[in-house]
Amino acid sequence: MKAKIHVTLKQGILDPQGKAIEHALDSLGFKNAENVRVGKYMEMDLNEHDKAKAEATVKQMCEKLLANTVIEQYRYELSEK
Amino acid sequence: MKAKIHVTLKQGILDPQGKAIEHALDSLGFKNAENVRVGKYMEMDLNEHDKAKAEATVKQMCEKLLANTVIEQYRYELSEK
Amino acid sequence: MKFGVVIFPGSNCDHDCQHVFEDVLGQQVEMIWHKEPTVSGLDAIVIPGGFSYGDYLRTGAIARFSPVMNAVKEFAQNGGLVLGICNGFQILLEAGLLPGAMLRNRSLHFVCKDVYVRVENAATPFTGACKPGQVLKIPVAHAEGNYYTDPVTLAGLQANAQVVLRYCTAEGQVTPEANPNGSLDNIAGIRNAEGNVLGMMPHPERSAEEMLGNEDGRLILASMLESLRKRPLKMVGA
Amino acid sequence: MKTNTADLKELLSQHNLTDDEYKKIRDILGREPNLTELGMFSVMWSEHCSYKSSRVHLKKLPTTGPRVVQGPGENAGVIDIGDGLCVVFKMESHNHPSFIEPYQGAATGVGGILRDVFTMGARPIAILDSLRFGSLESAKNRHLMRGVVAGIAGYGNCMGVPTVGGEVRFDDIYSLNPLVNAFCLGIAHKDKIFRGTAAGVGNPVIYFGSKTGRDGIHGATMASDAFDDESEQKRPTVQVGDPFQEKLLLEACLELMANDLLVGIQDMGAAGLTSSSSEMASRAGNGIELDLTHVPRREPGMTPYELMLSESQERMLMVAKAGKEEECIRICRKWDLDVAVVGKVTGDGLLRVLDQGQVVAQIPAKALADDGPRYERPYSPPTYQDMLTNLNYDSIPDVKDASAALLSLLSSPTIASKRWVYEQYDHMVRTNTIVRPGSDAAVVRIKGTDKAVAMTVDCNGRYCLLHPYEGARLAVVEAARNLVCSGAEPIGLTDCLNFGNPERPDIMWQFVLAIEGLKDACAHLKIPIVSGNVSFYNETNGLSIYPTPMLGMVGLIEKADKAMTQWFREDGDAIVLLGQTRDDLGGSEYLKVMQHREQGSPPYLNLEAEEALQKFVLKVIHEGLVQSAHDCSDGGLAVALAECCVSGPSTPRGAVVKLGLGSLRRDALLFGESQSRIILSTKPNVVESLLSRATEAGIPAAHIGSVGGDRLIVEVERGRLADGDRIDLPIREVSDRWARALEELLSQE
Ligand SMILES: Nc1ncnc2c1ncn2[C@@H]1O[C@H](COP(=O)(O)OP(=O)(O)O)[C@@H](O)[C@H]1O
Ligand SMILES: [Mg+2]
Repeated sequence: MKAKIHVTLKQGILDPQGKAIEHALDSLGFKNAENVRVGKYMEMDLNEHDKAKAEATVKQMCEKLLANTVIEQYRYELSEK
Repeated sequence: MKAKIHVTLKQGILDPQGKAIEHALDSLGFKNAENVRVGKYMEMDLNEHDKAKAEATVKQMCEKLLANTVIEQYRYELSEK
Repeated sequence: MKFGVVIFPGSNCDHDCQHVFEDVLGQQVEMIWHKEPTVSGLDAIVIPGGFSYGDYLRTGAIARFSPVMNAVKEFAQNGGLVLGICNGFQILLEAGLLPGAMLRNRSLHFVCKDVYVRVENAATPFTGACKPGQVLKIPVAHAEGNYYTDPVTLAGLQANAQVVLRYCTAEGQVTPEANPNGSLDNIAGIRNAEGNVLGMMPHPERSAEEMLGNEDGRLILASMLESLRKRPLKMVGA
Repeated sequence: MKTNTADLKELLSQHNLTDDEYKKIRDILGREPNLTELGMFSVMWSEHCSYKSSRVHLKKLPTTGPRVVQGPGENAGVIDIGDGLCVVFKMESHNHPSFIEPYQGAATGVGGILRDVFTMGARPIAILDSLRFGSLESAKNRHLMRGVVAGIAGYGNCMGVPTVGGEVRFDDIYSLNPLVNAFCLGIAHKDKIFRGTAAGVGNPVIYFGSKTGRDGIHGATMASDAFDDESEQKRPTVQVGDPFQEKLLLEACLELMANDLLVGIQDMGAAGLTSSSSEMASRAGNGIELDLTHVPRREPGMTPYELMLSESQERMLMVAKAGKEEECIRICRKWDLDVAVVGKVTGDGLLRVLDQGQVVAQIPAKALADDGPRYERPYSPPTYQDMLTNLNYDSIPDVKDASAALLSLLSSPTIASKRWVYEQYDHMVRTNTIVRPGSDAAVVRIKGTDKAVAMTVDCNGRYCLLHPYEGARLAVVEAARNLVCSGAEPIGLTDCLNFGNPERPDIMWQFVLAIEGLKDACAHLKIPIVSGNVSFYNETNGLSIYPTPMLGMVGLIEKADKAMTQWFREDGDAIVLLGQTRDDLGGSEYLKVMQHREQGSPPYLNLEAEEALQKFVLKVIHEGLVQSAHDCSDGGLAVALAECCVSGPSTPRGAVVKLGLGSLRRDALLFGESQSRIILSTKPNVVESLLSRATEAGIPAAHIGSVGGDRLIVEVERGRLADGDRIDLPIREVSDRWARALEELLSQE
């Protein structure tokens, strides 16, 4: 299966990058952009056809490695390749 | 409107981060993950209710700033807040 | 000669460049704030290293939009010498003054150490004082020095001798082990087609004084001086 | 506060306040505090901010001297180096945050110490970091170390301040309490030192830097809180650093200061607005009125409690000269900083906090900043102390294979090259680093003068465990020796005292003895302590770290070209050992690595002998008689010799050395950590005069061998030679083991 994982900063955690991008957009004349938040997006192929198993694996991966759950939250989607 | 933007490395461009994660996953015992690719995910609020206008704006943002089309490709979705 | 050193928010080798041109090479230096829309009376412009705009989004991605960059472009189009060091190189890439882009170092780590580079083209305003194939010891300090460009552009760079510096061993062998960041073809520095714009990852300003244990970088800066002296008297941008 | 006793108890424990402290608060206010006020007291009276357990002892430290411009009490210490210039330096811990989130914890630690230094009017020119982790065999510890190093690099590199040195040691005791201490040094003009004072009633109080968010609320109390497994819940209090913002803040500060606009300035560290405002007011004997309405906010709906306690990073508070507001605001805007006038200096000594026209808190500033509780906590030696020190050496077989032992020591991460660490730090930016990481001390030149400053951070926690008093003295002399070997005269010291839970008499005993040791050694060597920091409660589930009084020492080199390095420079040079080798195996790295014992008494120290040695070495270095100088520390003589051979920038050099055994054990001679020993290399023609001058100065000195060849050979002379008496290794192998060990340990997944 194919896994698509989004890792984003938790609410209220400072996002320096988002802040800088918002500032840059503004000075480029894109005045109407707000609350820019930047996160990570990951794709991978999983050698696993059982959806439930795949889910469990991806969740583990996020908890263990892909997301820093101290400051980040994650969500994922699974799809057939 | 709310814009969700994905910026990923073009196919064929080596992704050191993806490689590293794949390797780390492997040594953590997640043997069945492959082709890990890492990209950026951005969310923002747009003060713009006309979907077409919003589209045009986001496209511009990506072309001008958010993606470096030498190495990256982008895609975006727009939704009502 | 008068060198302009551009200061972006987050530049941090600006003082080092000022020091090396003023105190070591005895030249005039004008510090240029990034909001300046024009420059004048300069013989060359240096875009120093650092973390312009925190390197957020992509290194150099935001800095390239600073007003001063239009002036730099114009200066370059009129044949003025432009040297981009480290973050300055990355900015020149994002600004389209040089082809290609930077990826994260293969190691994913910031790397700060002396490396060796081989002068692949000694017939540029930035390497005139070097012998062809000469090996220079110059430090690098970056996390995104992994140069990339598409095969066609790369072929073009090679064909036009636009690859000016390549990472090599102390003996001058261009090997994967000698490459500190995984850059394509061991590229450490490239010039534009016209030859008046150079981007390089290593820091010549950090290796231009005996007290710092290494003077090889000085050759790059001295080359610029030399070529400016030889050049027909026309002050670019003036 | 209208709360029944049950709720009150709950509330107080949430705020780490005792009933007595609460009573004291009531007496000060003459009423019940409201929640905001309770929060403000809790952070200001936390161990971290109030030093309530340590103050009575810190008072004993020597803090004065002819060069001292500013001792402890300000944001950083200041020492005069002549030419109208001063060095401004301090060391800070960020241990708990780094355990919870290694990257951000370490990064914000660096951000904090940088602010402490540039707040004083200095441009930071060097960072050093001192780290302690558990064994790298554990994946968790490797994760911690990778994150911490990346965090320090991420912040320091972006700021353009070189990280030029540091220290990393490993012991399982630090597994659940890693130590992350950061040192920063800056240069300032003697007549342009700024202090955190709110002088001048009516002067405007201006906030600038980042917006305020809900970051690190209770961070200050957390930092004074022993860990337990529930610490997980405290996680969301971790702050995120923005080094780019801090770089702008730095440049803005220096521009503000250059323009003669300020009365006082202070960064918002732990306890943010509360500490900066109350401390500045208290120092000036004034009050401050803050109107939260004007405080720039990152999030809607923040309460006064949150605004006053937030530890959002990259924020500053300044008291401007009346009428200079506009100019200050213009400069801050130039650097894209948020800025707002948030209050004024008052004469009533009160910190008065308004929000939307309402008074939401009103507390005497002095009560918050200076009148916190003081405890003379009881102390007594732990029952296990004798078990630690009493070691019967006859029960330990002497070294069998000295070559193998040396290789094992060189690949012990505490001794192995730290290249993997410092190559991730930009240690060259500012083009002042004339001795890079890898020698006994880092040396940074001061442009526009002939001078240079040398810096080192040192502490052997194992020595301090075995004998806190001796351990502290040994840390002082090693730091000084590292500076002297670099050609520098020690001129000042900052400390970062990392200990366990001070409410435990055995921990308090370690602390009190360590202070005594610091005091005696510094007093003897006449090195003033001008700033510092105490980090208690480095304890998890009742297990405390080794007492670790980390020291950051600064030395001055009048002529930068006299800077010295530790590695051999030329084949044929003579190798000279200064100082006496004794049976000092106690607490050695050798016993730990080869015998798995962390026991015995730490090495013997005679301060007179140490002082004589240092004076002598400094003299001969300045006379230009010396090619290299390296002090013997972890791993003893054999390891020090190996480091002389392989730690240089060029290819390794071999050496051939002969040592007399006398009545010593072989392992003690080769690997014992006797103090007051320095290895010099010199041109052969000056050896004789050097030796005789050493002897005149009363310093044991021996010509033990010469540089050259492609092997490291150390022979131990006595009647006949047995195998174990000899170290004989290809220098390449020595070099590779030492250079690669750390990287190999860390590259395990
Ligand atoms: N965390 C670190 N960051 C930067 N440099 C370091 C770090 N740890 C060690 N070093 C450098 O490695 C060298 C050896 O360190 P150390 O063994 O502690 O020296 P010494 O024993 O002389 O105090 C020193 O130059 C030191 O500055
Ligand atoms: Mg040393």
